Amino acid sequence: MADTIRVQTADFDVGEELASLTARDARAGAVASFLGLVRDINEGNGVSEMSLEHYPGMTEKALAGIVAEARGRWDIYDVTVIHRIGCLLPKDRIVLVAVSSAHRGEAFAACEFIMDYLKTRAPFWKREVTPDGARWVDARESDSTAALRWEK
Amino acid sequence: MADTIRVQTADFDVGEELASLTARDARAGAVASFLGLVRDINEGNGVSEMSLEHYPGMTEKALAGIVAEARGRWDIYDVTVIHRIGCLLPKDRIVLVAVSSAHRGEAFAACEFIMDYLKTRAPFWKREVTPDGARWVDARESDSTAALRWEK
Amino acid sequence: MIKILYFASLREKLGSGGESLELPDEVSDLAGLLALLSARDGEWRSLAAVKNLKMAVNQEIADASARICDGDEIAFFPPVTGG
Amino acid sequence: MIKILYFASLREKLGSGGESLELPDEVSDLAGLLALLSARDGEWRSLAAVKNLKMAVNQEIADASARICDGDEIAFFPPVTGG
Repeated sequence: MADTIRVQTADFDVGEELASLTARDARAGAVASFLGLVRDINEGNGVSEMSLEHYPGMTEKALAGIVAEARGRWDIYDVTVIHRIGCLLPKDRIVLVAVSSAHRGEAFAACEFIMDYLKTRAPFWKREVTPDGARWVDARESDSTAALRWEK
Repeated sequence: MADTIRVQTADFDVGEELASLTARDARAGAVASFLGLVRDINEGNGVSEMSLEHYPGMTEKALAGIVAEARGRWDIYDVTVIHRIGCLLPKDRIVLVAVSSAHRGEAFAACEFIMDYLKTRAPFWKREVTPDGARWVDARESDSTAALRWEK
Repeated sequence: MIKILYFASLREKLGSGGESLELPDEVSDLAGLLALLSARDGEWRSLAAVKNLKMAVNQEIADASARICDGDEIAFFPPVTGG
Repeated sequence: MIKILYFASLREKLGSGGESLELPDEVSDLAGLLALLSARDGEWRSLAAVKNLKMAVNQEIADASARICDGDEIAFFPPVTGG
């Protein structure tokens, strides 16, 4: 049980991160993961560039709190959360969440939960450049709905 | 839309597979994936070795059918399913399922669906070596239950 | 002729990975084939009684009522445990 | 003194990433601080009216009734959009 939680401008290597997640614990039979990428289109507009701002200090605390809550809900082994900040281009990796567990049901649930809470509770903000100019990305109603279902 | 479905004795590189999955489509903002590993313990016994048998021909057809059904249910882009056969050791990779989509909800659902159906419909059989000798792994009730929830 | 395959624990138990068989005229479905094979001596007797026995016709899961005809590939196996 | 931070679209709109402020005695919660800031000229006037304005006290999400005291780090920001 050693969580990896990182906020960084540098890219990350998914294969390496998953290997390091699973290397520690031979009980882990299941790893569910999510990789988020910059899309080249959003709300109907082409996106040529994106920048990600965050709230240093609070971000790491919020992510650690979300992971701790996932641990309280599911029997999981190790967790990796990596989120990039700064300037990104279409297809660039933004976020990786990976969860190992003995069985896949818990790994999937915890991974999806962490993503849903990250989307609504971790202080990151996206700004994208489109042919119409730069704009701050609006929060999506569907993200709030996704997070709400875990309150049941 | 180009699915990768492979049954092989060789190991695979998760980072490379995910990179090749996402390289093709810049609309893909979300990749959900599942990695299954050999556990060093099962049903209370230590496992020192595992072998995987399959039904050549039917396996590939069954996997393609499961992926096609996922495509009918969710709006997903690309799918990768790789399943190893032959002799494996604890911590070895067994299976990778990865699904790309515009949004994470569909990627997660389709990935979990494919795993649940693979577990109950694709003709693979595990045999493991424990201190008490070799034994064929029994099908798990929980896998049937997991697959059944998609029938609703 | 039909081709019959046996997998995993069933293959071990029967001591056979498969066989080619001339389909008798009176056998027209999987239930009939199962009865035919179960009439053999030794471990074959228990074939029809195998718990959760799975069957496939031409690489598609099928149940006992599935029709079979000359040239078909039939398979018998225990519940799958991949993934 | 309290430390106040503004992020993302709010930072741009106010033209400020943050400030240090001597907390007046009569301000004891976030609602009070918000009223104080909204009494300034220009864009500040619209601060309290920002749709879905989020607030944090010492790096934890808080609502308008949250107590604040000397030394606290307060943040105002729009709904988050990471991931």
